[in-house]
Amino acid sequence: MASLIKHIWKTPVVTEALRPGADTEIEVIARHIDDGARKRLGRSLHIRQVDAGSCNGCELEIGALNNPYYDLERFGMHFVASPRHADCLLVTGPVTRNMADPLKRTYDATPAPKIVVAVGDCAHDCGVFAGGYAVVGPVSAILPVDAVVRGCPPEPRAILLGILAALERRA
Amino acid sequence: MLDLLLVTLACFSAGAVGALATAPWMNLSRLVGNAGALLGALGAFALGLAGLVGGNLQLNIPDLLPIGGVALGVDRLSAFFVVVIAAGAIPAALYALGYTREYAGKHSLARMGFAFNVFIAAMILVVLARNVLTFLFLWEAMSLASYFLVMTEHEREDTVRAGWVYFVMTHAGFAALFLGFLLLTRATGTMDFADWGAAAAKLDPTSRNLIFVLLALGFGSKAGVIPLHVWLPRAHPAAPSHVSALMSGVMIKLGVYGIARVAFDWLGAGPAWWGGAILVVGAVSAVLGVLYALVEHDLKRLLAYHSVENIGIIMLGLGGGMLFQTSHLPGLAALALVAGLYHTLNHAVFKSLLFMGAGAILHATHTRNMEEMGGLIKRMPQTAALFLVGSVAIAALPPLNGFISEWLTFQSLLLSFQISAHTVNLIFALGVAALALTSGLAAACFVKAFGITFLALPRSESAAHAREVEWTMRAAMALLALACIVLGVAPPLTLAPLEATVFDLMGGLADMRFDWNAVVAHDGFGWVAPLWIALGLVAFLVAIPLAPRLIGANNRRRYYETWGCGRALQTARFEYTATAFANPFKRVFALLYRPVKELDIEFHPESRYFVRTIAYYNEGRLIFEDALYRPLLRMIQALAREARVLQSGNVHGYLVYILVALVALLILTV
Amino acid sequence: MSAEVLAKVVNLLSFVALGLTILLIVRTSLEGQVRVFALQSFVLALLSMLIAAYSESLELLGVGVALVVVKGITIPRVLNRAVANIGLQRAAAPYLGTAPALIICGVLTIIAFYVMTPIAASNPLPTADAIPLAFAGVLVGFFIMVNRRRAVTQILGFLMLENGIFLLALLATYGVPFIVEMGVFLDVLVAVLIMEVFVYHIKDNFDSIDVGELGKLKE
Amino acid sequence: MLTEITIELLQLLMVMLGSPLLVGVIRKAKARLQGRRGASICQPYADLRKLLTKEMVIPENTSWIFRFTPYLLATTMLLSALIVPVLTTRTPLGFMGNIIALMYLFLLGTFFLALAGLDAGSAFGGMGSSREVAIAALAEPTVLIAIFGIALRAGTTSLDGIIARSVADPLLMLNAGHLLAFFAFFIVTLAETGRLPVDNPTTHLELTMIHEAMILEYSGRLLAFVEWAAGMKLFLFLTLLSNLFFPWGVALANTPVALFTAFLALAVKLLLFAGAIALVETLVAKLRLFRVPELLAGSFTVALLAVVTAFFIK
Repeated sequence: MASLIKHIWKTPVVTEALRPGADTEIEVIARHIDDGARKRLGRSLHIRQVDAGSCNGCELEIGALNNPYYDLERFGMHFVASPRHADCLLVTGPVTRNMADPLKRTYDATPAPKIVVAVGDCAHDCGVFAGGYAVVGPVSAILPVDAVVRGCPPEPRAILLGILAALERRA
Repeated sequence: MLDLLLVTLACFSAGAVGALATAPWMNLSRLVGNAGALLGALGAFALGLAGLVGGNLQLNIPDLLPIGGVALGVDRLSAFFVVVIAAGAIPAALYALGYTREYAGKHSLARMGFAFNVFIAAMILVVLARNVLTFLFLWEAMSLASYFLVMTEHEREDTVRAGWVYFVMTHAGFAALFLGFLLLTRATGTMDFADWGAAAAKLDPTSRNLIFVLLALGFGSKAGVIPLHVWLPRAHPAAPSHVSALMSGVMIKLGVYGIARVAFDWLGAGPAWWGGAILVVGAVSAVLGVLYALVEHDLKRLLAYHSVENIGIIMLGLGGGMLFQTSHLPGLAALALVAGLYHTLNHAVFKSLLFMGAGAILHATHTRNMEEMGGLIKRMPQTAALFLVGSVAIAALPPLNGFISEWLTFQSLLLSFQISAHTVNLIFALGVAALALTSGLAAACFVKAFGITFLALPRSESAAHAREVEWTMRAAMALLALACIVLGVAPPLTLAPLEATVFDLMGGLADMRFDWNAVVAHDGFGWVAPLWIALGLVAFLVAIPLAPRLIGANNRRRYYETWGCGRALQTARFEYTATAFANPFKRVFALLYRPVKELDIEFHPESRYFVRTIAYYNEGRLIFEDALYRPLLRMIQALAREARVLQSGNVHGYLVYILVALVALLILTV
Repeated sequence: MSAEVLAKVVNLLSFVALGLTILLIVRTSLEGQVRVFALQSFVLALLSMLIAAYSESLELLGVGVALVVVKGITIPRVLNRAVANIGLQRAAAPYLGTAPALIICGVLTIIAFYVMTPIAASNPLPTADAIPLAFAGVLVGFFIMVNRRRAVTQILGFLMLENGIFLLALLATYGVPFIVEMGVFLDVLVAVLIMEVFVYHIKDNFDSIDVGELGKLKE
Repeated sequence: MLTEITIELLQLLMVMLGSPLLVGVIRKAKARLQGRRGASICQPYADLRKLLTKEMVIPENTSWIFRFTPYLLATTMLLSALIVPVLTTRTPLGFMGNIIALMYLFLLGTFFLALAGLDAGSAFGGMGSSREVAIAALAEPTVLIAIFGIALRAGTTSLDGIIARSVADPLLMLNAGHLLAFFAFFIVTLAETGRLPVDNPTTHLELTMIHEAMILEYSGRLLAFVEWAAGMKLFLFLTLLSNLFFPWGVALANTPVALFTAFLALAVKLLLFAGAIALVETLVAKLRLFRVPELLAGSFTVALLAVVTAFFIK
């Protein structure tokens, strides 16, 4: 335990800083999201992630949003366990036949106002799985999608951009 | 006063005889029997109140019984217990008007009505009895009447077994009482209770101790304290629900009455171990009672186990009072006794309410098994609300009546630090811990009892088609629910007469102050104002829902299926069962339950990947029932074995001997 | 420093010492246990120095210093070396699990209180209040020694026991004469060294340092 | 009269408005300890405001209990806020109950929350309530025995009285029994308010949830009230810890100056406790559910030791 404390003490805050001027993409995103989010949902966005049949590549990138480097929490966003608590559905993967109905139910279980962000090429146009016998179609075939994040898999910053876009579309 | 008593008895006998006389016309006999009981109970209530305000009565009929004849009398303690009995009996009779309907044709309503009246009358007269013979006679009459009532559904063999256990236990208790009374009579040379207090003080310790043990065993078995409780969870559920309510709510209280009499009136203050024993027994009964209740899924038996628990809480108060009395703190003794008696009344009220609720459910669903209930709050909303009141009350949550009496008990136990004897202090500390654990577990248990029974989706067809019960039953429950609230928010109503009662009994003025809105224990040691708490709760409950409207919050509601991870169908099979709910406790207290877990999985003949059925058993075993003595035997054998291996060449073995010897020496030397 | 304050502080530190003794049961890693022992030794040293300051006794001060040197630094070193050589980490391997062991410790503590309270009451010194705590420390240390399977951890139990006795003497009589104390320290040191060697030998002969194995010697 | 009302209002406002801030501070501290920047300490306010603007999605097969519980939770907490000596030992409505009554008020909230967990008929909710009541029940003895320990020292169970006596005792911190009682109560606080190592407030996995699992079905305004009440419970427990065991600064007389110093003192103490909790939650992992009873048994032993010590050692 003593050693752990020592370690914590040594480790600095590794989160990408929001220095004004420094034109890192993340910083731009962050500022936008601040505005967009503030307008839309009072600077608080709770996200429920739904895997509609993805290869988990996107999940890895989404998971990265939680790490100290990207630190999604600082924008007042975080992932929640129940759609009842969520404002935003983050859907990945081509929608498979088994997941089509649960996806719809998840959407209905989410209280309005809510936004849907389709993450990854599969979510956009079923990617390499297009036409597969188990695939119903892209997310847009099931739910009204507010924003699409391209990429296979998309970078965390891209996902942030997507959420921002969705927010602004609604705002 | 006297005529009041006579009127009461007249009503009961009219009810009893009338029920028999009108036997051919079933509904008439039902009405007569229960109406008689109702009127008699009302009369008894008036009698009790009259006694509490100081009315006095002595009635001797020499030639009605041999030696000594019938001697009845009313003092405050008797009057208080008459009130307790009436408080249980009035709603029970009212409830029975509706409840017994379904027995019409199946069982003899005449016999039932007769026994019911005799039962109540006997209970009332027992607490009025003033000499040995009268007491024992009425005690036996009460036991027999209740036995016949338990045997109402005598065609079911579990009822017969329950009745048998009840019969044996109650007569074992009777034997102990008889012996105790015999010894006491011989020692004091009188059969009148009145003369015992003075005479018993002069007895030699051994015979006093012996008498105390015998009487405590006798009354304890009636009260159902562990380990004398085995009959209780069997007999109470077997009886018709209004009788269960009476037995659980009222009859076992006569054990409390007896012990109070023995400890504070007949034998007077005894050695410290009397009180200590009662307190420890109370602690054990409270904790084990509620623990057994937790894993019980038969609603009525669950309630029966809670009676064991509450008797335990009452015994904590009594035992505490006795210990305080032995250490010459009359004020605190009185306080503890007041707490115990207050809880006696409260338990009579909310336990009757809960048993009647269980009866209503049984009436509506024809099952006592909680695993087949659920969703009843939508089908019988009023019963649900009333049962909820009872649950909150028995869980000792503010502002209802269970809370205030348990709070008083806590105060009296905590004040034990005024005694300067370490052993006594430690006993009290354990009592505090036991009471705390009990209240927590009781809350947990009634979350289960109410939640599994009334909430979510019905788990069976019978539950799905349940209907609200008829108005007499609901009226009876409403009466008791009201009592729960009044006794809870207006403690002075009870405390004032109780203070006087306890003062009459043991000459100590309870170490507390109270006025219309607050109770203060031992000049500011602790205080509570239940009325204000209740008002505060109501005020905030009104104000808070309005607040969001004021700040213009979104008020739109949408009803949608329960979140099941997008699962397609949502049935009762997905609900948490009572077994599952109790499982954490089963695991934490595995030492007590010794659960035996079995899992049979029947696979598909073609492939083991397809499961046909999964059967899961997780039965707890009741140590007291089936192995009270076996551990003893095992211990003896083990000891024999230990003695053989004493000479292991094991370093630690020897170190252990040294340590043990050291500790033993130290204890002996001090 | 007023007697009253001293009494309070002594009570507290003795309590810490007792707590550390009980902590030995909870810690699983050997390093952790050795550290606990060292910490307790330091607490005792602090205690003896406080009492030295209060009673202006120079030799008690010396005792405190010696305590730091011997039990605070040297013995933990030796033990750690032993641990490293034997190369076993989770070493407690007690007969009773943590929960029952803790319960027994509670019982022992209460017994110690019962036994020692009258004695403490008869002692005029301001430090006497804490005597029951010290005695509880002795009993618990003894219990730890009983409860351990492995020799190394038994040594720890023994050391705890020794610390308890030292504390007892300190509180009851402001410590035994300097020279005696020194002797005791040396004895302990030697004992530890011997046990270390002894442990090696057990290990060599039995490929384990489970003292339970000694039972075989019977046959 | 006027001062009484203002004082109660002050206390009420402190608990109402302070609790989200406290939660925010703890989150911030945790984030920093984990090398993250973390949300601003005002984030909880934003969350609550947003929840109020959202619609309520209510499970079909729930009863009035489900809709009633959030309001009752808030009610019990606010009522407690009137009793607990947050700023002053002269709480005008302090006569409503002593510390035992207070604990039973909290238990009332737990009782109904557990019922609400069962109401929706989802397996998660049932699991949550079963675990919640189990832990609450097992924590109860520790609470009362710790209270016994305090009462032994202070000679009273009235919150105001305890603080008044403690302030009078300069050598309080050197009293071993006092510290033991504090440790026991601290562990119980972690258990009752659903913090690590008993319950993980930030978990996403239903099977590891306790408190979260019960409120999975809540949304919109109802969720806002549940979260707010949870925050207030934490605030009240930490206030009890800081004022009962470290009574310095609590106003003994209701003068503006005294109240202001009390406010500052409380702020500092709560800040320290927030830091401590954040540190604990960073250092220790969640206990397996069936190891929690061991923890509580340990805290119970500590509390009992506190009582025994009080009996034997001055």
